[in-house]
Amino acid sequence: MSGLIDKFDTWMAENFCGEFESLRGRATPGDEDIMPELRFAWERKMGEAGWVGVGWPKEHGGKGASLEELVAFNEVYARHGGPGRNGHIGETLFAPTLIAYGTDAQKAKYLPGIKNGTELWCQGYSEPNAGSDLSNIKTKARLDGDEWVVDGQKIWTSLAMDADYVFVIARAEEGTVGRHGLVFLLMKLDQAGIDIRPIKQISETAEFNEVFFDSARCHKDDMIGGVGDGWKIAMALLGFERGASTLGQQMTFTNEFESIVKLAKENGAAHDPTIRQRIAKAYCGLKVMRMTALRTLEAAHHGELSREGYMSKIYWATWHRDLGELAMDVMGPDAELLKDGEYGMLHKLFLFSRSDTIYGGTNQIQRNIIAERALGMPKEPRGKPK
Amino acid sequence: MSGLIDKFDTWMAENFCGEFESLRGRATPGDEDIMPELRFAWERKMGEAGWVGVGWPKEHGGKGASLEELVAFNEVYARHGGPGRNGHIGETLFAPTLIAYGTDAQKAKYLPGIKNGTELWCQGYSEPNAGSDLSNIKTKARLDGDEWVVDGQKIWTSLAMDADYVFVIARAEEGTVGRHGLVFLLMKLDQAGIDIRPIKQISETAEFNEVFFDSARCHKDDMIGGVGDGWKIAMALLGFERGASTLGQQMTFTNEFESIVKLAKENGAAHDPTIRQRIAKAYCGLKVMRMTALRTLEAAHHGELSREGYMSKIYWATWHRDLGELAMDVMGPDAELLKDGEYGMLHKLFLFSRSDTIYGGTNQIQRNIIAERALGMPKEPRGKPK
Amino acid sequence: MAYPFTEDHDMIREAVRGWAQAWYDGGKGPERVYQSGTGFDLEAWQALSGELGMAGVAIKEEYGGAGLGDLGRVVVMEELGASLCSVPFQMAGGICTDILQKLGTASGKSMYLPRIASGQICPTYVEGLDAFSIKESSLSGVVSMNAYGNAASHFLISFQRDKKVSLGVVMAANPNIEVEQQKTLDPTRSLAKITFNNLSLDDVKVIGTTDRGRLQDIVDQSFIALAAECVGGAQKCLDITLEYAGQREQFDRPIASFQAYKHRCADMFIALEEARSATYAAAIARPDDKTEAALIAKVVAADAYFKIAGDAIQLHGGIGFTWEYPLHFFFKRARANRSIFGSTSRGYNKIADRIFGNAA
Amino acid sequence: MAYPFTEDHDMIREAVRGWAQAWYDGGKGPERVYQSGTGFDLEAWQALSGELGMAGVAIKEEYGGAGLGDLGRVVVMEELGASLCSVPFQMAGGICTDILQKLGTASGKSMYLPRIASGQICPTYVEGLDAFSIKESSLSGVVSMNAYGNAASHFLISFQRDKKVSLGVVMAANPNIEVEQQKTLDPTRSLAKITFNNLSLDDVKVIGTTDRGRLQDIVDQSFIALAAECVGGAQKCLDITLEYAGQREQFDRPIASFQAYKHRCADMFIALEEARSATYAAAIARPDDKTEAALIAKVVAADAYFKIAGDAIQLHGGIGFTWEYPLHFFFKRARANRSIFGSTSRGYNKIADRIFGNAA
Repeated sequence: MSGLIDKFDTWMAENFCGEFESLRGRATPGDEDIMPELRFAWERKMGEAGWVGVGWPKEHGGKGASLEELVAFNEVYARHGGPGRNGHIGETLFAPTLIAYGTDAQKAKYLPGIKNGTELWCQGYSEPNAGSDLSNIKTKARLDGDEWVVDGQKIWTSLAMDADYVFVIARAEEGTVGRHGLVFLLMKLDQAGIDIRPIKQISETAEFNEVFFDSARCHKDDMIGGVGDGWKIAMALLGFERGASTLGQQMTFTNEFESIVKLAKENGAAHDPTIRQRIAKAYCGLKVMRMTALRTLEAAHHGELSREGYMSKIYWATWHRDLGELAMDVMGPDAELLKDGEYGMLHKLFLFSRSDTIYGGTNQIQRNIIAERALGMPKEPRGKPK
Repeated sequence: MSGLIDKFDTWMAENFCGEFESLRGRATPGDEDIMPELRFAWERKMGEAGWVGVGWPKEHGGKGASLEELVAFNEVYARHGGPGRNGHIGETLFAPTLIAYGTDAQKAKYLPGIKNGTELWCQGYSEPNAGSDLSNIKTKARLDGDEWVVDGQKIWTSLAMDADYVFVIARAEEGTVGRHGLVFLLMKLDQAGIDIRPIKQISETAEFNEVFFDSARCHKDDMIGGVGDGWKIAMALLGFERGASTLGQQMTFTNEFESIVKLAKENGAAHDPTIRQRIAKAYCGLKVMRMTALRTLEAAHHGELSREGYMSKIYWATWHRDLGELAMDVMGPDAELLKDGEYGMLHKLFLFSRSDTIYGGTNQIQRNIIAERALGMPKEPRGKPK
Repeated sequence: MAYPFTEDHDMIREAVRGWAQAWYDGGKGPERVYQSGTGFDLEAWQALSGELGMAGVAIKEEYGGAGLGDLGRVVVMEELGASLCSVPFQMAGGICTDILQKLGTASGKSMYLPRIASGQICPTYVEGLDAFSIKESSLSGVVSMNAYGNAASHFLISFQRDKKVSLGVVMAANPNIEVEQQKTLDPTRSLAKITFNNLSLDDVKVIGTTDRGRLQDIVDQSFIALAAECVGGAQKCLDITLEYAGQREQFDRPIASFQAYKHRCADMFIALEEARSATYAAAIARPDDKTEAALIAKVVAADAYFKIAGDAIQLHGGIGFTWEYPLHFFFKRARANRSIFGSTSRGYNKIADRIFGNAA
Repeated sequence: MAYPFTEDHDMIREAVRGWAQAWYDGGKGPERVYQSGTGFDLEAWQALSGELGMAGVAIKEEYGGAGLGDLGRVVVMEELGASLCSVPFQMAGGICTDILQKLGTASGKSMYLPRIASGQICPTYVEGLDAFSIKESSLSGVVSMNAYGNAASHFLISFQRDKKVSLGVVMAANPNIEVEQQKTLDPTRSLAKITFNNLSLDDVKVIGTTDRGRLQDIVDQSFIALAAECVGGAQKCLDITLEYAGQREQFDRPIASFQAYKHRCADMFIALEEARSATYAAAIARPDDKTEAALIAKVVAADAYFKIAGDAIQLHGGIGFTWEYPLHFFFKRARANRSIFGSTSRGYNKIADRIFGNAA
């Protein structure tokens, strides 16, 4: 283990304690709307100690950690029971995009807040009538003097209720269709023109939100790239989503898996041969996800987009949904009864994971993408059916 | 049990013996090219005794058996280990179509040969480049005096090597497309213009054939319906395929299932919990198929095409393919070794059942049909993709 | 009138469907039950059992019922399943009715069946063969996850006594019986923990004796009603999905015209009709075959419902997993029906035991 | 050069791929082996081991091999899998090599490894721990389903003696050894029944001793090569399907443009890459993790191959299940790989045992 990882291990042991104890293993998918204030404090603590952005290049304030170190970093975090991070959208999605496409001024303005754990970001992509069709953006942006004025609506915006900023794809050139004429804007959420409404989900929790833009504003310097570059930048960001950000997620998955194994040992489900087979399969999936991420990341490190990267979203989403069903079956006859305590999370896992195969591009859209981009199969005819 | 069924039970006990013993449980899918002469003799024996066409109306030489009686008839046949029938295409597909759409003269000409077990039929539908798209018929028919002259090629024609006649869908009106301009012709196979070539399958057997038509001829009176009626009549025949002909098939399935259960008891696979679950599921499928057939047939009896009828092909085909995989897994480590004797059939079941989900409309086409006809969903756009 | 139903069945289907869908009201019915926190709708039950007279659909006419047997009950349960109506029909009109009709004494039948049929009483069944102990003529024990136990006026209990299985009825409002509603994943069907604390056997009206095997058969056969509920719920999930798919457009086409979407719906349809066939087959099975057919109906229909409800959510995209859209209620019921009265995995094991003659 | 491979691996991949695909020749290679009835192609093996020098790809350089380890072997097996080339690489260059390298004595290694690397000898491994009995210094027993047993020049055997596991090499051409080719479902990989009839232990060159657990680890780790064969075969099935789908038209469109078809291919791709990740992970796993990683690779890759080969047949329609079209050979190999060295079901059980520490 490198010195960096040893240091982080020690730091976690010394700092993830006290008031933060109540966050142990929490804030996982389906549970992300809990204890926001304590989690802000945790983000700041991580940031102050320099543990946000360890994978960023050193010239941008990161530690330039290698891929192996990033993997180990996430494993250490998970082993200590570190909670789901509400800073991860800024740290692992937005920041790498900003580093790749932003101006020096933009980097200077936004990277420090992310690095310090003081400014949280959310992602303004999906729209109510665009569904999985990201090119069908309807939110409009028009230039008014030095400012962009944005009108429209975003939906399924996770953690918007906790965030300070949102990056928004909007249509700047009226009359354009599809991927053309889009802009990628950085907007402060705390302004009169923006209204955030939480969406209550199947799990009774609300980590997703609707975000309404009614003449919301940002300065024209808060656009990454130029008019028409929105699509390219949005896609680059999704590339980062497929990559490094999955490492932390996998650690969450490992913890969930281990919790299920523990329950199976305790309640005797471990003696059920069909349960054992399913647990073995889930375990195989964990290992497959880890290696697929390494293959994708190694290729990305050499500036390539590898074909297997296209499968990561549908693979983890489906695996996680199946894990939720497995969790219920391991609970057995008791699965119907809601519980407090250690295994209370498993119901949330079961329910919330139904959304995994939908948000961020449904499984159906993922299959389209794989067929067309990884396998080079032709697009379908568009337009009205006969 | 009705008197009819009692009589048949007795007759089977007294007649399915002696030389016919070697056919016991044979000539099932994947095994249909065995011992043709002995099977012709068996068809004639069944016919002479009046056991072909028991479900036809009495005025057409049948016994007007009720649905319940037909079910019981097939159960008795299977219980005695009766072999796969090479007369079933004539008896259960063609004859009901002829009765519904044929002229009196046509009925008088063709029904007796079927009923007596002396004339066997096969089905000239699929073509090499039509695939699952039956409306894409390329085989041509032109009227030359009193005769239709047919040129083209059919493929996947089961039992053509054993048959005397083929019913052919051909395009009579040049320039028509799709369902229009088709004729439904009855043709003698033993003529200079027809060449039959067996297709060796994955199972090393050859029950399917290519049938080449090179100025093959039939009299103009041997057309059912008029020019342009071919599609309607072909579809009606497929309706019969979905119905009564499944009863005999299910008995074959039951015998195969029981053979697998027997093997599992003998070789200890019955103690494997995952095998037990799969056998239980297969058993559920058998019961579901029986009830679905009854529902479909009862509706057909009242002149209705019930929605659940659309699922029968894909359901049995998929079930049967899964049964083949189950059979291999029940065999266990030995599955790789080919065997003679009682369980030798299971390898053929495994291999041949891969074709079940393809011939007679692939599973993909079946899902299209269900979506469009049973669920009323819109057709897809046709034509070149962009 | 589709096989195996008769015109009588069609008539009650029409009546129950109209009423139940009005109750459902696009999802407002289940949401109201969720808000109430009771997992049970007393008014709805009074209407169904009283005005519509459906509690006794399977009770013989001599006891004031409609005498429409398993098939009649299937009709009612399909419609209740399609509306998620939170009423204890399956308990009162289902298993309690069957135990009384098939195992009850003449006096037991005439005392309770007419009152069930008229909706005057509403028993649930509490299986205590291994949970109850008897000491000095009083009975103690705890049973968990009793469906609609908080809605019951009476409990029909079974308990072991003198090497026989006794069947008895006791009023729920007894100081020695404690009923505690449990927190459940499915908010529209209540479950309760029922504690019997030195209940005097004098308070129990014995209505019959039987043996374990026979009682288990009746319990297993009551799965037919549960299977029908699954069929009704699954049909509704498919209907909701087809309606949505016809309206919603993506890539300039109704999503219903996408082949992958169509194929997924076709698979839902196949699973649905599979469940329907299994359920109807059990409803018309001869007595000797009924237990096995009911076991099959339960596993096939519960699996189908869970698959279809899950697919329905998936095929709705984002809206499918919101609370506001009613699909999640069906999904939770489907999940509950997989484990109530034993998991589907256990169900397949029981079927396998029958196939192999308990060989393994 | 894609992770985790190096340029050395890319070079051998290119060499083996060209050669193996020429052998495959659109399916004529497997058909020729089928016609021969031997399940084995001696000339091909001579070329691969001799001219191409691939038998020793995983043998250390000091013994005349290429020293490219598990990853090198993965490359070769992928290409052999994609061509169904009937050669005993997996036996000679795989498990026998590993047993010698990891458990062999210095003299055993130097006696046999160079000759394997050069293609002079071709051993298969015969596990006799429970099958062999020893009486008065002679060994008897029968082992069935020995892969390429009819192609072996030597047998590497393991047997129990004096509470230890002995490893030895014996020439196949021994009057006390009978090799009988078995009739198999997969016609392109021979299996043999091997009977040892009072084989004198003097004829057995002992090359090491070990214990059961250690030997089992090596055997399990040899699954990595089998998994790679699955990956190669599955990739070829997908390639064949994509090529066909781009050419074949139905309803006036290439079938590759139908969404349901595309989604099915996407699912094949996912299964393929899943298998690839599991296989590569095992190949680069640390020694302590390798056995578990190999067990995972075997079940994941074998399941994927079987699914993909079956899907490929389905997506070809009628032609897919004809003998003339080569897909059935892949399908049969895929089926065989599911059961060789233990079924996937047993594989999952072994993985579960590790997860639960044999708890159940």
